Parts: sequence; C-alpha cells; structure tokens
Amino acid sequence: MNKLNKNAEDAIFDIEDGQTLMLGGFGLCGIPENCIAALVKKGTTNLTCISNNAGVDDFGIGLMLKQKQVKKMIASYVGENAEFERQLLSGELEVELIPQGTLATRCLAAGYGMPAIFTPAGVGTEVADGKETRIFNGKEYLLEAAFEADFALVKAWKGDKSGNLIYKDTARNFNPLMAMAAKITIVEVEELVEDGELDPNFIHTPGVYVHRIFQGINYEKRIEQRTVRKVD
Amino acid sequence: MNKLNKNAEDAIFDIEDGQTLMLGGFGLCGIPENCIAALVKKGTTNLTCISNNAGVDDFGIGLMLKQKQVKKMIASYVGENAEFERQLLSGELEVELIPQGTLATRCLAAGYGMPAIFTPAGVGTEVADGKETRIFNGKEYLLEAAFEADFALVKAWKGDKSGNLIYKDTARNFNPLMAMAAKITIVEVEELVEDGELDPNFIHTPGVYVHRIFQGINYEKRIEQRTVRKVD
Amino acid sequence: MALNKFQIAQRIAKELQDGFYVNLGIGIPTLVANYIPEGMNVVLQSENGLLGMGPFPIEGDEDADLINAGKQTITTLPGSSIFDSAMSFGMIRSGKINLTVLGAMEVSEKGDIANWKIPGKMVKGMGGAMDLVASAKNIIVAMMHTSPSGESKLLETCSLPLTGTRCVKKIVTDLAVIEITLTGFKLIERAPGVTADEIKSKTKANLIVEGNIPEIEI
Amino acid sequence: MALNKFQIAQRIAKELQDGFYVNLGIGIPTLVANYIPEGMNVVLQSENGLLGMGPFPIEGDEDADLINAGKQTITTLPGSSIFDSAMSFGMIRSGKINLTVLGAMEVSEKGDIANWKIPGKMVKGMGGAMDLVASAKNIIVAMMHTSPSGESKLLETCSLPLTGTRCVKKIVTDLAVIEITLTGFKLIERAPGVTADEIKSKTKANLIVEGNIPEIEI
Repeated sequence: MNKLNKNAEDAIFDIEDGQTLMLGGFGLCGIPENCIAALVKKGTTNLTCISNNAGVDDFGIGLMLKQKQVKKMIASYVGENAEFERQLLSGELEVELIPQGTLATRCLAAGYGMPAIFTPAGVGTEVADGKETRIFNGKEYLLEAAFEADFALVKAWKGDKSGNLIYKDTARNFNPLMAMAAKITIVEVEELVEDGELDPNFIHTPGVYVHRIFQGINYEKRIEQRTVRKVD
Repeated sequence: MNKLNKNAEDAIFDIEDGQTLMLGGFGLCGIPENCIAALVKKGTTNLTCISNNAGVDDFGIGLMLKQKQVKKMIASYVGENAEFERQLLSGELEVELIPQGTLATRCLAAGYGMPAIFTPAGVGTEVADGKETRIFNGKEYLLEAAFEADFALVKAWKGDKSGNLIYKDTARNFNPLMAMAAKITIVEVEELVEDGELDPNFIHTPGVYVHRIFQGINYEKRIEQRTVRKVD
Repeated sequence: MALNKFQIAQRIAKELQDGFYVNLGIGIPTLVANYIPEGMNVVLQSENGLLGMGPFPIEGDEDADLINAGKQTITTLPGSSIFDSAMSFGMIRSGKINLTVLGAMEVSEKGDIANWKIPGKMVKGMGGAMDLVASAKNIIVAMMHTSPSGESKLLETCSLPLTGTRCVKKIVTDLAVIEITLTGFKLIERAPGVTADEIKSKTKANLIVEGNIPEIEI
Repeated sequence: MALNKFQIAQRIAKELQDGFYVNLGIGIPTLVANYIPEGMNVVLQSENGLLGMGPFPIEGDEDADLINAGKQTITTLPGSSIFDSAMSFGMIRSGKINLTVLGAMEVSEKGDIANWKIPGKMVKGMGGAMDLVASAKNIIVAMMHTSPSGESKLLETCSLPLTGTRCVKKIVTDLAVIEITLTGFKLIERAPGVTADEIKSKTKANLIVEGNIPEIEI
C-alpha cells in the first residue's frame, strides 16, 4: 500500500481526456498548483472541472482554460477571469454555475455515501429549473445529486505517508470535501511527514480517503487581493 | 454574549419535563457526566433521550433510567443495561432502535440545515417499516429525517469562552454532531480556556454552535471493558 | 444629502446586537465591520471557512492562506475557528448566522433579490449568495437607490434573474431605510435633507409613507 | 476436528490484502487482528471514530477516552486518525472500507443476515451493523455453524429480524468456509477431518459441493 508518488507528473499519469476532475481551492487560495502545472504540461483535454472558481487569466485553472483543456466548468463564481468570460460568451466553454453551498454539500454527499441532498439554495431561481423540489416543514428544498468525479486534485499543508492530511487556515475550503468525493484522490502537500508526526486528534482528512500523495514544490501561493492596514 | 455558566445546575436550569435531549458519548466514553448528574438531581421527567447507548445500570443515562426520568429512548445499542431491559420488556419505556450511522447522520443533517438524508442502512429490515424508500443508481435508500431536539448535552475536552471545542480521542464520537443539532447546546469541558488558547486550525466544534459552556468537575470517566496486554 | 457608502455601512451597523454572528458580503457590506460599536461582541463569518474574521493584516504580515470570501488578505482573532466549506454553509443553512448583509442589483417589494447575473452581459456567478439568502433569518441589502443611469433598483418585480425570493427584510440605500412588509416597501428613515417625495419619485413601486419619517442618524 | 474461535479468526485473516481498510465486529471478528500477516499493512477501522486501531494498552496505560466499538480500551498507532461518528459512517457508506467481518445469529443462502434481535427475548440493538452490511463491498461472517442447541445457523431464509439483505459474501464457521453464490451456499473448504456430508447435514439449506473440497489450512 504505497501511496507515495515522486511528483505531480507521476501522480496524475493516468488522467485521461474527457474525465471529470475536482480541484480544491477558493480563488487562488489552497489550489493544487503542482497538479495543475502537470496537467498543463500533459495537455489532457475535454476535461470537466469542478472547482469553486476558475482561477485568473495566468494562474490556477486559468492556465488550463488558456490551453483549451477544459470542456465544461462547474463552479460558483468565475468573476476574475477575462479569458474564461470570452470562451463562455463565444460558446467554446460549457459552464454550470451552482450555489457555493450546493457545490460543497454535493462533495460531502459523495464522500459520505449519500446519493443526494436537499438544500433551499436556488429555490425560485433559474438554478431550480428542471430540478425536483420538495417541501419539508413548510420550506421548499431542491434535490441535488452527489457529485461523481474521476479524480480529486487536493492541496494540503502537511500530509503523512498514510495519507492523513491537515490544511492551513482558509486554504482548507473545499479541499477536505473533494478529498472524500472522487474515485481517486491525489494530494500535493507543502510538507510530507512520517506517520506518527501528525496528532491523530487533529487530522482534517483521514488517510482512507487518499490514494496518492506527493511533496509539492515551488509554491507560488499568489494573493489576489493584497489588503493591509497601518500599524495602529 | 456571555456563554459561560457557573456549573451544570446553572446550565440546565430550563430543561423541562417532556423535552427532547441529545446526549453525547459512545458507551460511557465522552458522556456529559455533570449534566446527567444535574438532571438526576433536578428530577426532570418524561424526557425523550437521543443517545447512542443508554449507559449502564449505575452510570450515565442509566442513572436517569433508574429514576424513571426517561419516557422514550432513541439509541443504536442498549445491551449493557439490565434496568433498561426490564423497563423495555415491561413496557414502561418506549424505545426506538436505529442504525448507528443513521443516528449520526440525522444529527449532521440537523446541524447542516438538511431536512432529511438518504441512507441504505436498514433497507429490507424492520427499520424500513413505514419509511419512504428511493432508488438511486440501482441501490435502494431510506429517507431519514433530521433530528429535532430541544437541548444537546455535550462533553468536550477543552473549550474556550467563545464556545470553540476540541475533543480527545474517541471521546469525540457523537459529541460534535449533537453540538450542532439542537436548539440549545450545553457543553461541559474538562478544561475551560481563554479565547486565543485554542488553535483556530484545530477546532472540532466552532463556537457558533454552542450556547452555554461550563467547567465540569469530578470526572469519573468509567471504563466499561478494561482490556490490557503484557509488555512484549 | 444622500449618504455615501461609508454612511450606509454606518447606518447598517446600528442593526447589530451583542452576540450576533454576521456575514458581510463584498462591497459596501464589508465596510460595516468598521462601525461595530465599541464593546459590542459581534463575530464575523466569512463563508470560505472562518468565524471571527479580524482586520486586514499589518503590511508584511499578509498570508496567502488566510483570506476572506472577497479574496482579501485578513487576520484571525482570539476565539476564531476555521472549517471547511460544507460546515460553513451548514451553519448558514441551519440558521446559526443572525444577520446577513449583502449588495444587490435589484430588490422587489416582495423581498426578492437579484444580484448575480445580467443575461448576455455579465455572468460572474452567485458564489455563496443563493445559500445565504435561502437560509438567513435576517437579510439587509446595502445598495445605491438607483443605478448609475438613474433607474430605481427597488421594483415591483425584479427584471434580472433572481438570487432568492421573499428573503430581504430591510434595505439601506443612499437615500433611505426601507422595510419590506407584507404590503410592500415601507419608508422608515430618510437621508438628511432628502424628502419622502424625492424617495417616492425614485422608487419604481409603491412606497408606504406613514406619518413623519425621521432622518437617518449617523 | 471443528475449528475453535481462534482458528476461525486465523482462517479469515487469509482474506486480508495489503492496503486493506478493515472493520472487525465484536467477538470472533476482533480476534482476526491477531493474525494479520507480518509485514502486511492492514488498517483497522473502529466505527466509533478511529482509523488505525492499535493493540490493547500496556497495563496502567488504559485511557477511558480511547476505546473501540466494543468499548474495550485500545491504543493508536503512527498514522492513526480520529473523527466523529458521521464521518466514520460516511466512509463506511461511501465504500472506503475494503472488508467487514462480523458475527451473525443467522445467514440465509441469499446472503441475508440477522444478528441484532430475538423478538421477545433479546433487544440489544443493531449498533453500526446495519450501516456496515448495507454499504460494505465485502462482508465475511464469522460464526459457529450451529446454535448451542444444534440448530443450523445457515438457512434458506432467516427466521429472525434481518440486519441486511443480500450482502454476505462468505461465511467462515467452525466447520467450513462457504461462499454465497447466485445459486446459494457453496462449500469451499472444510475443517480438518470434517466431511462434506457432515457439513451438509448441519446446513439447513441446499449446499453446493463440487469436486474435491480441500481442508482449511491454518
């Protein structure tokens, strides 16, 4: 049971054209930089990508969009990417926008073996078009299906060789949810440690969900909105 | 916003006859000892208790059973309690046995604002009697409703004044789920700390879910099955 | 005189209560954080996974791993907690957030809100807004009363794709504080020196005006 | 000679594979942990919230906060992780556990299992068993072939309330290893010195016996 991979190229070797990928991160925070770079290099196309955002023009999933590797994007917010908007308006890119909580919970459902969940988000809007609704205790909910994805590409802060993961601050976001949700979960970590170095009480993703793990390199960790204050 | 209570009596002052309580713990591990003692002293009756187990004859929920404070018990396993069995067979106690994962997920559903969940546990058994079933991808599931409870009585290891909680080892079990699931969540901790002493990255229950918290005393932490080995 | 965006935020801050958990949307709502009354304990939730959002970091302390839902670098505070997106929207969905403040392109007199899409023009996505408006107990909209071209953003019926229905409780604009009642928009307060008639004329729906309307105190 | 409970556990251990995540029920299944082949990496899940269950603690090291689903004091191992009950059954439900071993009162030739209730007599509850059998990919039952009074526990149809339907893949008893096929019970191995005829006579359902049946090697 060796989950350890040498690097991103090694870990993503069998991702194929036309498959469905989940990519962790919120904006550019906590995105699997190494896996994205390897996918760009590999040139895999016709991908369906499930990710909260679509990166920016020259970073994150934006790099894959630029190369036209993405057929369909499932996201909640895509407002930071001009090339994305161009491909969308020109019809080159298929886009499904869904509420952020729905995105998160459809991942959770997959990881927890629940085929579908009920959420009120989107009731009475075009998000509800064609969807089954149901009233519980006087409130209307949409039935939303668990995601089905071939791979999850996840970025963690530290991980051990058994695949146990911890995340740092808000770089956690969708990562632990996607880590549970795909057929094969590939994780890049800033720091790979030996089994026993992480406290069992404070594991965010138990190793049972992780299939492959590798030590990432050259993290850029770009900041989208650098906001600061003066010393009081 | 003062969530701090002096002691268990203070914290449970408004629990009334006939209400529904969730009690954390698995067996005698991680049970809210102080709250149970205070409830026994208060003598509140006709309670519906949701808890994975029902304690033993002279500890845990067993103490409340002995005093006939419990009208109905919702649990997954009750095999360690002779008085329980007596009350059950004599018809004094109403009992609803449900699968352990269903118990856990109905708490999660309440905490996550999902009115119901689908689970395959119990399909084809008497647990499915009278329940709605539905087939997804060729597999049959039961629709199970989120719990509704007036109070959750939760035991944590450490907690801060904002109500953030961490649990120790397998004393975690149902505690963080019930902490999210009731109208009012009352928490007893082994160690009450100041805000800022717990690492925000490693909080099991965020304070938003906690309404009252107090420093517990005199923990007995009884062991049900003391199993040991010789030094190799 | 019409309020500026800081004054709108200042007015909204008066709706805060001690012990509130609050989610502030991008734009004017974010500014509300600057006007939390001294000594009042208000905990800010950022839906990307943080309770207890602190101020921007001191220059040089920015951390790419610590941002808010607007992708701005921020800080934590004593008592903060971090969680994943499922739990974040879990607590939103189960009604644990006492107040949500967000911007809007249009609000209807029934409390419908539109703020995520202009067909054929702009498709940024709804982010967490649909989840927030579908579940929050108390939703206040912060926005300009009219569009840059002078059109009322308060309408009988929204013309843009909806974010949520019958959810907005109150609107604070540069001109007025308006409550959404069972019978429609009701003027509660007006910007200093702005008359009820002027507000009426800039509101493209019936506006209930009863008795003397006080000026907004800021 | 019939196997004792340790030998049953030993035989089941042969079903383990490197990298398996395994859930062992109370009773004989727990004993399987003692026979994991040297050098094979098998991770034990305890459904009360632990992956990587270690051996019993050394006397004096018992910790009331660290128990398994059988309420026994245990230890963690390097690589262990602790989680809440929802995640525990989440990973069970989503099929992440490769093998589940549990005891039974009755098993039917269709793979139905009964192990939680004897109406009017015993009602301990199903604990996590219903979740496990509803979702596990591979379920092995460890039990005596007959009840203390000599009745077959392998039946055409279970008489007791079911725990789950069409889920058991294999049964290891004191007398035999039996696979559950589309056409019913199939004898795979027999206890040393026990004949196929004897097993047939103690099985209250059709038992498929094809060719020479090897003895269980332990």
